[in-house]
Amino acid sequence: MILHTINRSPFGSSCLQSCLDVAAAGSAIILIEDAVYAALPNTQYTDQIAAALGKHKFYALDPDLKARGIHEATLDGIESVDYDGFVALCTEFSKVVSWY
Amino acid sequence: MILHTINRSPFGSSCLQSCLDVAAAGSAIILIEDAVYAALPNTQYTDQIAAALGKHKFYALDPDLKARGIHEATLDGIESVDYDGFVALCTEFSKVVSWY
Amino acid sequence: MIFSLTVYGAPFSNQCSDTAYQFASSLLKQGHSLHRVFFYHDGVYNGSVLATPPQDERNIQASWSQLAQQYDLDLVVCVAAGLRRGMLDETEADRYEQPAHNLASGFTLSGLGQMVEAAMVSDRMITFGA
Amino acid sequence: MIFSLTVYGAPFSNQCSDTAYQFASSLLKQGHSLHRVFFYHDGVYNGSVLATPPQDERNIQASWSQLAQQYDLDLVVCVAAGLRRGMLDETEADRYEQPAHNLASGFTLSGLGQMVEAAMVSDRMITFGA
Amino acid sequence: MTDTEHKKPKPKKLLFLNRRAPYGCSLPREALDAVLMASAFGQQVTLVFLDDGVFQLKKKQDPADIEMKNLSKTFAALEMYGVNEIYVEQASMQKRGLTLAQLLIPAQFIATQELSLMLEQQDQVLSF
Amino acid sequence: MTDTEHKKPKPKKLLFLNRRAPYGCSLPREALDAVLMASAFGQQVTLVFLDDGVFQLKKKQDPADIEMKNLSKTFAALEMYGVNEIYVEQASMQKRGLTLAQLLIPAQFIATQELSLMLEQQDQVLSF
Repeated sequence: MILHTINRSPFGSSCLQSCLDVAAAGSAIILIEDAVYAALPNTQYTDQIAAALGKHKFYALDPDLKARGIHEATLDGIESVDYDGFVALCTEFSKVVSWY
Repeated sequence: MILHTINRSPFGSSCLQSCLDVAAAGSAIILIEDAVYAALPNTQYTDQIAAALGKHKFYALDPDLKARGIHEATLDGIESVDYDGFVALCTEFSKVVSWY
Repeated sequence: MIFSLTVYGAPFSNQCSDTAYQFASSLLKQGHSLHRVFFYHDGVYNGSVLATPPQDERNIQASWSQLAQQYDLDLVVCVAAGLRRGMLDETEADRYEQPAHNLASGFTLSGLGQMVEAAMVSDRMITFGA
Repeated sequence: MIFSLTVYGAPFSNQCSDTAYQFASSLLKQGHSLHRVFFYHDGVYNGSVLATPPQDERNIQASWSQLAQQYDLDLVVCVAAGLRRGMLDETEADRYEQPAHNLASGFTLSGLGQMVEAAMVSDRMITFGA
Repeated sequence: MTDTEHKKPKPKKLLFLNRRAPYGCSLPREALDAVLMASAFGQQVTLVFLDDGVFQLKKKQDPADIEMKNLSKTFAALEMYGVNEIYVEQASMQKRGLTLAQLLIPAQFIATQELSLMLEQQDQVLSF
Repeated sequence: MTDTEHKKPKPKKLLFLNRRAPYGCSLPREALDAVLMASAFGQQVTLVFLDDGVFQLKKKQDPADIEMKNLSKTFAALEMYGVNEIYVEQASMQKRGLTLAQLLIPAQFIATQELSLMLEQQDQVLSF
């Protein structure tokens, strides 16, 4: 299965939407850089992400959440990982596809 | 009144949407670079642009339309201008606001 | 009418440098005045004399330098943004003991004050963003 | 496991260079192998030795060069993308009669074949886009 | 009035329109440098945060792990520089689930239509 | 079989995922250079155009007035280089009002779900 990375904010770019459309059930998604804003609760995109949580395992890069001041309250079901965890995920999945 | 410039494709970026939200009635909008794709007929955004044509005068930069092979069929009501026309518009309106 | 332009994108990678250049050429041909072009963010790369595109491709830096000579333009590369990105003139290269400098003729390194001053004295300040 | 990375964004301007660097450091610390980092598009600017950030800020080029020395890395700046953007080593500067060169130690200029080869021999090829 | 004062140009109304999230790209930080400079030049500066730009003012930013400088400190300095006209667009905040209490400096809500009017009243609008 | 052939690594399945419109940014052109190189290296290349990437194949491109090189010519050369696996995502085309007849080279429609499967079957996916 594939690990998808997304690095753009869902509010400004269609990246997340495209990734969600194309990612097969069971593939995982890691939010990095500005894409970590997709992990916020109570936003325009929360319902969509929450729905996708049943189809994909979601991760968010913790250093990016922290930098942006949003690490304390992210959506349930999105797991924080550090750079080591990001690398580990890349080894666990058979391939990495980047959306930017 | 303001002349707004937009240079991003409406399909990938929220630029056009933000500009349409904020631009006052009577202000003009010029589509440049990848934003000229907003001038295409029969797209996801055609209705929205067509509706906005009543509120704003729309222009599209002809060299950018030509480069992308879409100068032959653009939405009615969007006027093509060359770089000289773009400069002229900047003098006719009292201010230029860029969306990118 | 007095124009000033700001350019934020890297040449070749992003079209905004091209558009800004075409816009500048057009306004000058029409007899308007171009007070300053201020290169900021990745726009600073427009001033690299080391840009070496293939012969049959446009050279944006060379086009700017030529336009500057023809119309006596003030092409300013922001010094703070430029230093971070490796855009140096001889003075800055010496000051920071760097092995080379790469700012093309026709461009000058200067501070953000030049951007604010341009906004103050120009009738139209136009941002070419990336 | 054998990794290769591609980096497409300019340093400082876009976070992707930072993320790629942190990712590279982490995978090396974990004992994985990094076959190559290929800098393409605006990523080529990562190799500029002239980058002169303030003392209290990160210097991405210097970080890459240091990592390259520590782990004997292959940091490749695409020569075609680099030439267009003014990234030259001594050989290319001589060839094109340019007044200076700016490629930092630890980086080499080479062709796109290096990107393809990396995709062929690596277990994971990861794009850090801008 | 001295001669020097006579020669001083009238302050201009400059509005900085900030639409980008912090850290992913360096524009927010470069915009802030420009704002401080405009204020130092005695211009009438207005700062507006729209779209992802509102994230620049989120509390509790800590970019130590990504080795960048904290933008928050510079925002805190704005008042000292006499920059008091700071607005966040209301719809942008709502779409992102943000409230004024979550912002690191006092900012005023501005409605989309008010922003339209405000843009018209400026001498120049600088987009970042 | 000669020794040289023994040493040759097996061709890899490389998929190039193109999501950007042409001319506004140089990624499409740089992607194309990489595709030609991968093909020259004897790899199994698949080219997929998704989102604004489908605009790269629009007929009648003429960037003379913006002083850039026409991408169309290089696309026309793909067949000569043996690159035949060229797909445009159907939904992306529809959202943009494009039909296959408007494209400058023969390309096949691919449905979103087929693309999901295709990605899984590759050795590497290179995004542009």
